[in-house]
Amino acid sequence: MDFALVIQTALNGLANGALYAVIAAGFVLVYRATSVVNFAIAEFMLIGAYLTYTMSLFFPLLLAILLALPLAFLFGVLVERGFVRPLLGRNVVAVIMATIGLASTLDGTALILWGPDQKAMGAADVAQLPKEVPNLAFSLGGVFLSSKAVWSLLLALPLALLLVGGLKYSRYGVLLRAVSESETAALAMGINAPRVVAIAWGISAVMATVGGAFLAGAAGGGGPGHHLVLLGLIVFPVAILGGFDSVPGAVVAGLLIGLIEAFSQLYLESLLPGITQAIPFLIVLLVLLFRPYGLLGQHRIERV
Amino acid sequence: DAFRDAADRINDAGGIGGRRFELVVEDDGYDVARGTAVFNRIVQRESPEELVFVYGNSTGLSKALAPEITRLRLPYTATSFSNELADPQTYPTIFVFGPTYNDMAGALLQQIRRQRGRGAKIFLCYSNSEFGRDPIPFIKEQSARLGFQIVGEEVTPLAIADATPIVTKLRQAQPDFVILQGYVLTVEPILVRAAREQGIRATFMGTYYSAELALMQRAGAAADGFIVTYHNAYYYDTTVPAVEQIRALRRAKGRDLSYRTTYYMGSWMAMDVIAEAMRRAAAAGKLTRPGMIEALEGLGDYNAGGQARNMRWVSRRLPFTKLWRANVRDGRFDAITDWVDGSKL
Amino acid sequence: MYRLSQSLTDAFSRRFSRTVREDYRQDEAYASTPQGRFWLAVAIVGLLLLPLLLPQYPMFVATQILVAALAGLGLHLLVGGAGQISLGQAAFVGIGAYTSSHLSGDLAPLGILAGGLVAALIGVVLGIPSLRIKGAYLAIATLAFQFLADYIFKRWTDFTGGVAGRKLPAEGTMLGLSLADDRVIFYLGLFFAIPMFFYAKRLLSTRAGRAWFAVRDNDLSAQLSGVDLVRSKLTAFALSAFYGGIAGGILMHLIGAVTPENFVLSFSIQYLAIVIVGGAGTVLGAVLGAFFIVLIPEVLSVIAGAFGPQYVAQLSAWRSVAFGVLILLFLILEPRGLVGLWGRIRDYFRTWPLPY
Amino acid sequence: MARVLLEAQDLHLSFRGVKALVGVRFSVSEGDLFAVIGPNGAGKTSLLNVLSGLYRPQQGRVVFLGEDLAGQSPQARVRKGLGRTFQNLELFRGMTVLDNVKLGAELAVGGYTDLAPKAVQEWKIRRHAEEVLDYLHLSPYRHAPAGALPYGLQKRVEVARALAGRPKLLLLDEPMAGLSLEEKQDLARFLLDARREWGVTLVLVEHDLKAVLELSTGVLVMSYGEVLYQGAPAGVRENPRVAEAYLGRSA
Amino acid sequence: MAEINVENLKVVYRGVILALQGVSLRAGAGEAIALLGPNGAGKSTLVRALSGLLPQYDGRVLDGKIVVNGQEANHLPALKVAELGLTAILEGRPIFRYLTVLENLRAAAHKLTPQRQKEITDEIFTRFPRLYERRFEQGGYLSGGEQQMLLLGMALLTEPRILVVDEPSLGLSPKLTEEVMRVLNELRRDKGLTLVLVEQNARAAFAIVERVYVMEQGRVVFEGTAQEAQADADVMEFYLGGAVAGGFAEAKRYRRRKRWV
Ligand SMILES: Nc1ncnc2c1ncn2[C@@H]1O[C@H](COP(=O)(O)OP(=O)(O)OP(=O)(O)O)[C@@H](O)[C@H]1O
Ligand SMILES: Nc1ncnc2c1ncn2[C@@H]1O[C@H](COP(=O)(O)OP(=O)(O)OP(=O)(O)O)[C@@H](O)[C@H]1O
Ligand SMILES: [Mg+2]
Ligand SMILES: [Mg+2]
Repeated sequence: MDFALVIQTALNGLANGALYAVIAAGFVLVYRATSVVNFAIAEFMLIGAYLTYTMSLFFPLLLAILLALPLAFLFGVLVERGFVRPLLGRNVVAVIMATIGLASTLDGTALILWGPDQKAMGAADVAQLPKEVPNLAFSLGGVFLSSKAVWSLLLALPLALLLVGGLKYSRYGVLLRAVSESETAALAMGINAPRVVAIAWGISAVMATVGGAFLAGAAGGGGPGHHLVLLGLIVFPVAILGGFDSVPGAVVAGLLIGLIEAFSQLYLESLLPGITQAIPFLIVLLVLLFRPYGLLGQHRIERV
Repeated sequence: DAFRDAADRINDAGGIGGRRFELVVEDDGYDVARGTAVFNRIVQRESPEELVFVYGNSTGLSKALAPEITRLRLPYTATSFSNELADPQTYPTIFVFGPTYNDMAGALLQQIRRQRGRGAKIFLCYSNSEFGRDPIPFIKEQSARLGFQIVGEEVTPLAIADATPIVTKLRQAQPDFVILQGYVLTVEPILVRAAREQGIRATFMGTYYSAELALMQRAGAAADGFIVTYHNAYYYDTTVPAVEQIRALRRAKGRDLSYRTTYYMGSWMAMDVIAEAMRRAAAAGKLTRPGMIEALEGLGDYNAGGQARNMRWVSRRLPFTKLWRANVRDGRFDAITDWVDGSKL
Repeated sequence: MYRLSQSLTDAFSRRFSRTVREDYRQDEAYASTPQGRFWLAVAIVGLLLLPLLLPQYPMFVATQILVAALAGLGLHLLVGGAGQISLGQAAFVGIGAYTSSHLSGDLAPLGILAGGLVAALIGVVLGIPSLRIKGAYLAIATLAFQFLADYIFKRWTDFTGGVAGRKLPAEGTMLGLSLADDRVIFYLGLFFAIPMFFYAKRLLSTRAGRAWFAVRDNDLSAQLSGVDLVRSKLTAFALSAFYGGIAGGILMHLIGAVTPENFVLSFSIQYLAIVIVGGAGTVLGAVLGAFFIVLIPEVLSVIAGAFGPQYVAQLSAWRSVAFGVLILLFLILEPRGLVGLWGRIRDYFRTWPLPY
Repeated sequence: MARVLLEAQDLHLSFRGVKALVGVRFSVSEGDLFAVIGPNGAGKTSLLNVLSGLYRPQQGRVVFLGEDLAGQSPQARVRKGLGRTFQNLELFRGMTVLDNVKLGAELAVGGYTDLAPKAVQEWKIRRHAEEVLDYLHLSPYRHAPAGALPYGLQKRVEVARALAGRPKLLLLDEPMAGLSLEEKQDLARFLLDARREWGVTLVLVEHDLKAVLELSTGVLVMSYGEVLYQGAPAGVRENPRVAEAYLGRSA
Repeated sequence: MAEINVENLKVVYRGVILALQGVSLRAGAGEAIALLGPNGAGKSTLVRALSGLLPQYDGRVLDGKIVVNGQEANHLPALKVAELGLTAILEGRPIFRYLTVLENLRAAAHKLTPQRQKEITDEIFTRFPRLYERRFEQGGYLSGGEQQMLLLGMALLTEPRILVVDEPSLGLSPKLTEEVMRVLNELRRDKGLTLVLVEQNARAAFAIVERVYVMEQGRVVFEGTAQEAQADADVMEFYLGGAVAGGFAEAKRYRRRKRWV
């Protein structure tokens, strides 16, 4: 076995995994705060990426990403206020369906606003070349890491870890979990539940934007297009593997799935074409059968 | 857009045989069931005698519609260059307005033979879809015949997040040529970028759906030298009469004059040809479905304002295409061959 | 004081007991009043006569509605009944379609039935994880199932024809009737659908339904009331898949071909939308929901068509917006769906002018 | 001497260090109204959970009608005639009162294969359910969703659901909590009648000492999982350990 | 000035079920009142209305006034009501089941300084040693009574000036009931807390309150001081188990409740 190849594949898997991790962490955060499975998470990525794209028409790319974040936060809060709040406390089916409806709406809206074809970051016209962040690609003894990979590891991973830390060590963590269980009870204790929830949605949108902009290729040409929605589906396997209600779990699982994908593409794909796409979902079924609470998920309380 | 423009031009020129040319457009969102429904609705609504041509989209839809089309003996084409459709035995009324994927691949292989000759090392990368898989057996078979070596093969989803695993394989395989098939510029830019970043020197090649300027826009400098097949004219190629016609029409209607896609050009071409066939059928007093088929078959050297070589159907397709090389500095594809017949290897 | 309590009790009965019926047998029947029976008969006769009145294309749409209603109804048994969410109904429709595509011609009804049975069998397999997980977890598990099914549809070329799918012979006949005729397919559909609708209604109001509702509301205490959780959940999954499979068989004959695109996630979502929009809780809801969801695109394209072809290009975008907004509106404003809307209108007039 | 219906032999149960049951043993004979009392967290609910099969004891056996119940699922136990109500309401909130009770009634009347509905059987179930509803004065609410009823009525529906299954032994977890005195008396009446008319044996967990002492035929007092006292109700107040752990100064 | 004034309050659920039909009551600053009544009388509804949580139960104030601390609070959202210093302990043991006992307390104490939080938490643990033993357990695994103690502890950590408690003794052993009543009484004495106590255990409640309201069918049917209540024959019979009624075993068969006039 080629050792350098293995290391390189691992690093690239991790880089991609970091993007999955950051998106899934935000997704799980929302689940923790509101018990809502946000089936529109892929559309959050899409909108985030398009916001970044739009900003990049006017500003350098790095700045554009930074400027897109507050907008994304606002977007998350608005979604929460408009569509999630009226449905809190309803049964799971209704809420899941609502986010699916939201996904469909956002999909259509993005299509109408930005058109059907893929965009290139910072290029309004086909004649222009895309803008790019500084090239950080490097190669070391046969191991090569692309610029995009370096940027993902550099930006997304710390962001995900920041969220994990914040939840664990700040007072907000406990409040968030309290609110997630019962808003009524939280309100009765004078906890500002609406605000806690809105912030969680906002953060989730921000994380989806970072993940989305990078997956769409912010750090390496390319740009948002509707295929992003397909890539976004990976969030569900990641969340399940991590334990679904565990933000640290999501981060670990994101990295893990990134690795698995990279190696499967390297070794399995030629034997069973299409398998790399199916593997995450196979993992889901296996996890749910043998370890329903994933890597770090919480056990459900059942007592009478 | 293209359909509307073309229809406007035909009607501005007085319609066909004195009758207005009417375009019925329905959208199916690339969904076969809906497409079938829409088709049925059109057939219902338009009296079938006046409906003389249908333009569909995906291969799947075309197949679902095939029995009905055959029954109605309805001339049909689609934005699919699947080999299967271009078979007059199974689908007697389907025309493919261009080369099939096999022909396109054939043209690429000819180019490889020209550039490298026997012993050329080829890497295949295609999507796990019907569209992606279509010409693969043909390529393998012909490569064996021509003495090329397939040094690697990669099947991917239609969209990928990261091309590094593929590039890694490229590095191991050290191919001279990489043929990409079955993407709509979702994978090509990511792949060539990653490959150039990592110092892969191979020549990348793609077929019709890669032959769009957006390739350069998304891949930047890395796209330079990418070879594609394309069988119509580019919008910037003002030496072609059809382009002039389009520009004139759009200027007259006050429509935006910026770049039009290859899809636009292809659709325009198809409409132009269909209108011409209708004119001839009308002139012969046979503006009916069988009459249409006859007229289409008899178009001969008609070349749609330079957008096609001619209309000499080879089993209901036009196997001619040109090869183009991406030129990032000028932001365009430069033709590197004249018309080549992809079916002749 | 006494009068007051009386009026409170009355308020309860007004809301919850419809009319007080003399005898339990009446209360338990399908349509207990003569009017009810009358309208039911009218509806069935109407359905049977429909193909004689309408031309081909509307019949095509009508059959589509029938298919959607059947698949939606199956899902309704699972979601509205047992409270188990599934995002994999389209996969079952697909299983039914592929299976029945191997038995066409005179054997078409048998093929459809076989499709239902195979789907039911696989439904049981999918039900197994539901014994350990619920709610959101289950939703994701079924999502995974949906993707894996898609993978298999595309890969198992011998059975499914791979990405290219399978095609029925153009000139297929059944008992001398052309299978290309949408009216024939409609009757074929009705042949399955009518009994299945009554059966579903019956089930929901009897033992199986009670057990499902119990599992939905509180599975722990359901066990302690003697409900066999395993059996109850698995039957719900199997039945739901069976309904989906049958729908798939009919759909296959309607289109005349099977390709994987017809069984992707967006269709699963559409079936779920049927349940929601129709109103979780009743069989009628599935029918109304199917009507609604199938007709939205039709109506939209008529509207877009009226504005001219340039709008058609954006139609699919507008369609997803309309679809999404509709679902959201229903969820937010009328959680009980179309059925609830109807009920509310009725209640309003019944209690008008004294709503309290 | 009446037949012994239920026997608990040396039950042990603990959760990550918390001892919920420590060598609990007792037996209940047919016709008894056996009361279990004890301070909060003593393990009373856990005891019922062990009896009805929700918790598996680490040690000990439960014998019901002469048969060892080890390894039997909760629903199997219910079918054998071991009914149960809950401390926190566990009704099927979205179902009507009638359906709740019908579900229980299936146990008594006998069901049918659930995929083949039988009208005759269904009517029998209905009749039986109505009888119980009538008996507990719940008829006016039969079509109301159970979740919308006031707390006290919900408790009564729960009793109705359990009684409709005609259990041989009914485990009641604090059925009187949250009821006013008058309602407690009503409920007591229902329970006593059920015992007399239908021959249901009762195990009652309850904090209302007065009710327990007046109603029960035998009392088990628990604290921290251990049995403090077992015997006639009359002896409860006299026992100093009980007074210390359970009653507080007022005793 | 922590007082509650309710005037002619009417509440409906789901737009049709009239649960309160004109209730008026008053608790002056530092005063304790008890609220009695059979099931469905509307006691919990009143608690929900006071705490601004009716919308969460699909209910709404139809008519009438609630005045808390001189400020009208009919339509104030729950958060604003909480800011007025009113804390409600709701029916149904609404603790956070997935948080540990300590985290539950921490969540409730979100407004306090760590210092203050520690003080009060310590006090709670000395009063309820059982809670201390189970402090790292998730709330959902606690026994019914333990949850009730936790809930009371959480309410204390919000430092309320007005405490509205819905059946605090529900499911508590006699000893703990007594403890809870003592805590409430001491709070009132030491901190001048205004207390609204919904309670079925009339005897325990009467010991610590000044005035008593009895509700029936959404109305107040009796109002008086604790002494007056104990003297009233009906209250005696229905809530205290007075001389009129026998014990449980002899209770008259299905007595229909005598209606208050
Ligand atoms: N599933 C469980 N996991 C962990 N601890 C548990 C579990 N079930 C019960 N316990 C603990 O066991 C002890 C006994 O609980 P149980 O519910 O049996 O008490 P109880 O006697 O019913 O009390 P109460 O009168 O307050 O209802 C409690 O301390 C409780 O926290
Ligand atoms: N969420 C709700 N939806 C509909 N009706 C409700 C709701 N909550 C309470 N009710 C109705 O309001 C009336 C009063 O109920 P409430 O819970 O206030 O009574 P309560 O006095 O607290 O009784 P209990 O002693 O049983 O707790 C009852 O008739 C009840 O059915
Ligand atoms: Mg208990
Ligand atoms: Mg109450």
